[in-house]
Amino acid sequence: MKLYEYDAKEIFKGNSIPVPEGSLISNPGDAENIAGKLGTVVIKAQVMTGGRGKAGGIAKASNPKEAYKSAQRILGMSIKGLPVNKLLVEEYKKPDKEMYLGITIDRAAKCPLIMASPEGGIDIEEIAKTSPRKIVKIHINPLTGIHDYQARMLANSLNKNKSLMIADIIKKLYRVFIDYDCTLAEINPLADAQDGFFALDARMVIDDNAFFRQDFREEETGSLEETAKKNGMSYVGLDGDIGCIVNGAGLAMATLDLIKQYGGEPANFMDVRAGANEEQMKIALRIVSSNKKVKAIIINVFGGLTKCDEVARGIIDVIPEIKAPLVIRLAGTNENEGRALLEKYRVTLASSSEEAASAVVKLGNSDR
Amino acid sequence: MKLYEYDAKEIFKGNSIPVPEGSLISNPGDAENIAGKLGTVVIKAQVMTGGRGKAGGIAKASNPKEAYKSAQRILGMSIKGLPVNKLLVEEYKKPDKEMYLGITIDRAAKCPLIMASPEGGIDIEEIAKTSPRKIVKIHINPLTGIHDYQARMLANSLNKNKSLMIADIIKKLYRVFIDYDCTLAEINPLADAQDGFFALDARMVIDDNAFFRQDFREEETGSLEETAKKNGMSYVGLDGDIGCIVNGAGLAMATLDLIKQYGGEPANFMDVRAGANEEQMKIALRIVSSNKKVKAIIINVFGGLTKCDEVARGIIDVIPEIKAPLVIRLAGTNENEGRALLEKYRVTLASSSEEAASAVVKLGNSDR
Amino acid sequence: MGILIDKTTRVLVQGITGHEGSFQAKQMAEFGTNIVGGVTPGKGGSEVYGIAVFDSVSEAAGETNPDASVIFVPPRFAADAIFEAIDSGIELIVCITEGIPVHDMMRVCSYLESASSRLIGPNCPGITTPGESKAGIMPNSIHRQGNIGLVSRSGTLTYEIIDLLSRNGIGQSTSVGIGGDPVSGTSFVDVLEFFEKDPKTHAVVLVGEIGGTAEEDSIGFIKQMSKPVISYVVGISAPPGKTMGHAGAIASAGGGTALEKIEAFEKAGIAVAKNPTEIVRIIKDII
Amino acid sequence: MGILIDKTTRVLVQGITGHEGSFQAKQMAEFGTNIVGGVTPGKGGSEVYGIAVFDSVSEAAGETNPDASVIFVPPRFAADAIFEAIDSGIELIVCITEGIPVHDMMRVCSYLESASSRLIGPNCPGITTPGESKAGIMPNSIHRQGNIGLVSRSGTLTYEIIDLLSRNGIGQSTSVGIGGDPVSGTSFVDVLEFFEKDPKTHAVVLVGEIGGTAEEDSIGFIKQMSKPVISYVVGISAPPGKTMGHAGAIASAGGGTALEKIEAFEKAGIAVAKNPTEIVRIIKDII
Repeated sequence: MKLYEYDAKEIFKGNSIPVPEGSLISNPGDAENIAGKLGTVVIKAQVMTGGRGKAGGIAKASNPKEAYKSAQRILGMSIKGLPVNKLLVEEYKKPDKEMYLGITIDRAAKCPLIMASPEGGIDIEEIAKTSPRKIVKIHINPLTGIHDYQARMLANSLNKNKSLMIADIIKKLYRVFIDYDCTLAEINPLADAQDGFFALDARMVIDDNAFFRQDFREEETGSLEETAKKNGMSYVGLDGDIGCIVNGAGLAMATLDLIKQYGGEPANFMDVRAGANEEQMKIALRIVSSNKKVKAIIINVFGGLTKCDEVARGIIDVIPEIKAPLVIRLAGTNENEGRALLEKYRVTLASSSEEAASAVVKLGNSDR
Repeated sequence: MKLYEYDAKEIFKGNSIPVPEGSLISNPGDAENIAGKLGTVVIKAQVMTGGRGKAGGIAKASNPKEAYKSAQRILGMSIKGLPVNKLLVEEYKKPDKEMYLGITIDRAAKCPLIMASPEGGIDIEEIAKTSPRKIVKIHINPLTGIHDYQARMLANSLNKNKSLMIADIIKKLYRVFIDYDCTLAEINPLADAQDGFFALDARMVIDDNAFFRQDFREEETGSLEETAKKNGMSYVGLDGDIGCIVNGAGLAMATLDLIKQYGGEPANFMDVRAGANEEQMKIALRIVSSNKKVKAIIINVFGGLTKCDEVARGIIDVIPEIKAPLVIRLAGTNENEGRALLEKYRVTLASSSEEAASAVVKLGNSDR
Repeated sequence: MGILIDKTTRVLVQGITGHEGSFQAKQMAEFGTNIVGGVTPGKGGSEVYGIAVFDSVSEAAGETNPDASVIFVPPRFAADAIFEAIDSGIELIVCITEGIPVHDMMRVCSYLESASSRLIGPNCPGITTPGESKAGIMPNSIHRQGNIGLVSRSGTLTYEIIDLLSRNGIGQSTSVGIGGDPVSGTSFVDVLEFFEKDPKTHAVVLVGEIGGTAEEDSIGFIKQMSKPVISYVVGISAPPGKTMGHAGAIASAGGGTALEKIEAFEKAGIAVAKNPTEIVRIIKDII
Repeated sequence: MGILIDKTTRVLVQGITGHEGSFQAKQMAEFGTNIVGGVTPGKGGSEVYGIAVFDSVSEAAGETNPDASVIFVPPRFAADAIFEAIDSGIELIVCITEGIPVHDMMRVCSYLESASSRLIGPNCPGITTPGESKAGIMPNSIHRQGNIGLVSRSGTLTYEIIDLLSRNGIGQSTSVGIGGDPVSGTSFVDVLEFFEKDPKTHAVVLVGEIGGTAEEDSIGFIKQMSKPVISYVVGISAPPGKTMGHAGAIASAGGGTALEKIEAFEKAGIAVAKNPTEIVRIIKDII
């Protein structure tokens, strides 16, 4: 789960990583008040996407009136489709220098990777492209944790004269990375300002698998992704019109790829997981068909733990509610029973993933 | 540094290891009051030695009056030479079973060792002698820390039916062991009582080398040990009459052993450390000679970093204050200069450790 | 024959009294796996389908001398179960559990570096050597003995491909699911090294997906191999920044897309199948 | 010849700008040690007695390719310095620092198990191979080339014995101080193994003291050795439960007394000297 900048900064603050003074607000009047206290402020849209600056979602205001106006403007915006409901208003820190500091997981090395670059304020991928030699990377042994000498080496690469202060921030960021089960903890930019170093932006991504020991709750959005997740499935909305229901992530991706190969465009990715049963299948069908763009639906199940007859029963229960044509491919455990159950219904039965994908694309293209 | 039972129990409490409710008191009236609140209580002398029970320093009192009397009695005691100034008065927990739980450092394995035994209440050395097969030992990798499965195995060996509760205590005790830089953290006995498990006694020894990151301060006793430590030396009082000053722990032990071989009894161990200088030597001589039992003093220095002429100058400064005869052996760096400086004084110069030890024993035995 | 497991492999099941553990233990036993015991803390002394249950791995190890362990314990206890298996000297550990925190897995993998155990998974379907043994959860019916090695990051897609191969008369030496998590014990290269050495394996199918660089990292070794490798990578239609079901299946602007992987394979002259059917066709061409 | 270090050993000094570090670096250089560089964070670019100083071990390693490092940094930073040396691939690490928390050393030693470095110490006087090289703080003047290996947990007592041997015409192949801390990198047995293999070493003096079982633990190996070992254990007069100067020098009711050690050696038929002079006598008897 990604955290909002504001939440990440709260965590930073609680762990003594310096951030500018600021508040989360949702109306322009509050922005005005805070600017009255803090002087020149920066007003930042709190939306879960990059490129806020380019989209006009970040503004500097040198007096309360200006703060009011900017806050009003940004609160009316949508950035990449996301409405701006909240703003972070914080003290403006003039950076003499903007640096990059981030901790991520190196999958190949199987350990945390700390990256530092004296060039910050832009994406690390961008830095990697433009000046790869300016990124210093250090792997951390997860059992020993970060050593002082490693923090020192990273800090030296940013600013040798102020390396003690930076090393301290690096060690604290690593602490946050570990304590909050992060897959990403990033300060970008880390500003070297008149009165010290400050995390001007903060990004944290928390490992969803660690929620049992972390005190995070995902924001309720009512999205299909969320509904699926609550039911133990994985849904990702896409731009096309072919609804997809598959058991298993790999097979689901393979099915999507096949749809594309046959000239179709998937409306979604949906993994009902390996142990899908009748009830799960009903929920899945309702989620996928609730997307109005969906013109046809493919159900591709390879039964291992999953029993095909149970899947069929789940489908049959929901058939009356579904308008889009269904293409169903059942294989594996109780395959024949499942197919037999479905034969009397107006659904297309396919005997392979390819056949199913081809059929659903045809149905999706034919205007009913 | 050893902690008092009361201090260790405070730490246990702060780390959710269950201990009986209690208070530290220094007068019988307080004992009476507390007994009034807690019912039957146990009154325990807070002195830094084992065998308090045998010495009569622990008493059970079933009513406030009895508590007053017992407290009064114990506060008047001395246990192994240590006056009892403070008492721990705590709620009596009737143990259905007394168990042992301790964490120490296994020097050979270079890691923490957790020991558990269903037979508690006596010394672990005693248990090791009487029923060694009843001690379960598990080594902990200091980089991974204790695993749940290890806590479970230890807990199972104590009481399989209540292993979850015990495993929880074991993990917390390990946490304490690590967080407080312990060389020993021990619960003996761990009582299985009506209302849960309780640490009836608590022992913690803190690594002196970790004081820079631990918030402990040694009690001021004004002892020679303490004075030596404050001056960067190491002094241990012994029962004999030959005062000893040596640079280096190994050479100091060797010198003591030689004194014994020649029939003498050392009054102390004193390591002035490798880098001893003029000032250190003066302090050392004053510390050693302040022991009234001392009949003769040996100074045995092998100069590496230490310069023998500096040592000699330090000795010379203090000679007027010292009544006991001095035997001095200087070897190594600036040996000749040192010996030359001392020749005009009424001291015995020896050319080897053996010669020095033999001489000092003779001087100590001759009645002056 | 085949790799990692065979008829003689003595298999322990950790988490054997759970819903999935007991079901899969039975399935494995029916497949012919030599299951020597199970472990569930607190359930020692009981039995599951005639399999003796122990309280701890070390106890089970002492009594049954296992070579391998298959882990079905819930995510929050799974890393501990792996540590327990490693510390008990189990040579081959197959962790089926999905949803283990990645920080736990980094600690486990770091510990494994100085241990003698091999970990397959987590979040994987395990290993099947047809006609010999199964340490995992692949459906019993789909396998067929033969000379194709299969290694995959996927679950059901793996079953689909194995099934397709078998239906087309193409048997497998061993099928290995290495799992869909970002940090896991055994890599493509590790498994390819086993297949390269295995006389029964004549060619290998490698099934990859988006996220990370595990596929690219295997190219160097594949080029050295004496046996042909047919690759298949899914997730072309996956948008960057989105996790596609598997915790590890996420591509970003920084890399890990299916197209990058496919291009890398093609550039290295490694056969790339566009769909399951093509895998069959390419194998038939080769053999 | 001798063990662990010789003329060709390229030695780094960590903490070289400190009071002790700089003094001892000079002493080592005067002894003939091939000192290739020093490390003090923040002092990179400076020089100490003509020795180049670097900010980090990895930087120094890149520039000077050292085989060994001698550590003089203060106790609270010493474990970090050892980790830095290990991670930079230094083969031999000699830590002189006294007063490192024992928990730090447990972590270091656990990490060393899967590393290729060897640690001598901490809280030790280091290593001297007379006529070749010195990585430590033993006084330069006391050594004499010869065929006696010496291994000791002590500091000045070691100097005393080396000096006594030299004055009596008995030279040393190498003298190794393994340190007086309860948890340390290299044991008696480790050093004895080196001496056993070293053709220049004809006999070994082992100097032990109270605390732990390091002396007893070496007996098994000593009995297998082809070379005679003369032992000397100090601390007979030490009361139990008291730390005698060295953090590791503490005997208890549980064990670790000098008498126990001496009895164990005698029972195993290993020569025991009662005082330094006896060491000389026994060696003269043997050779």
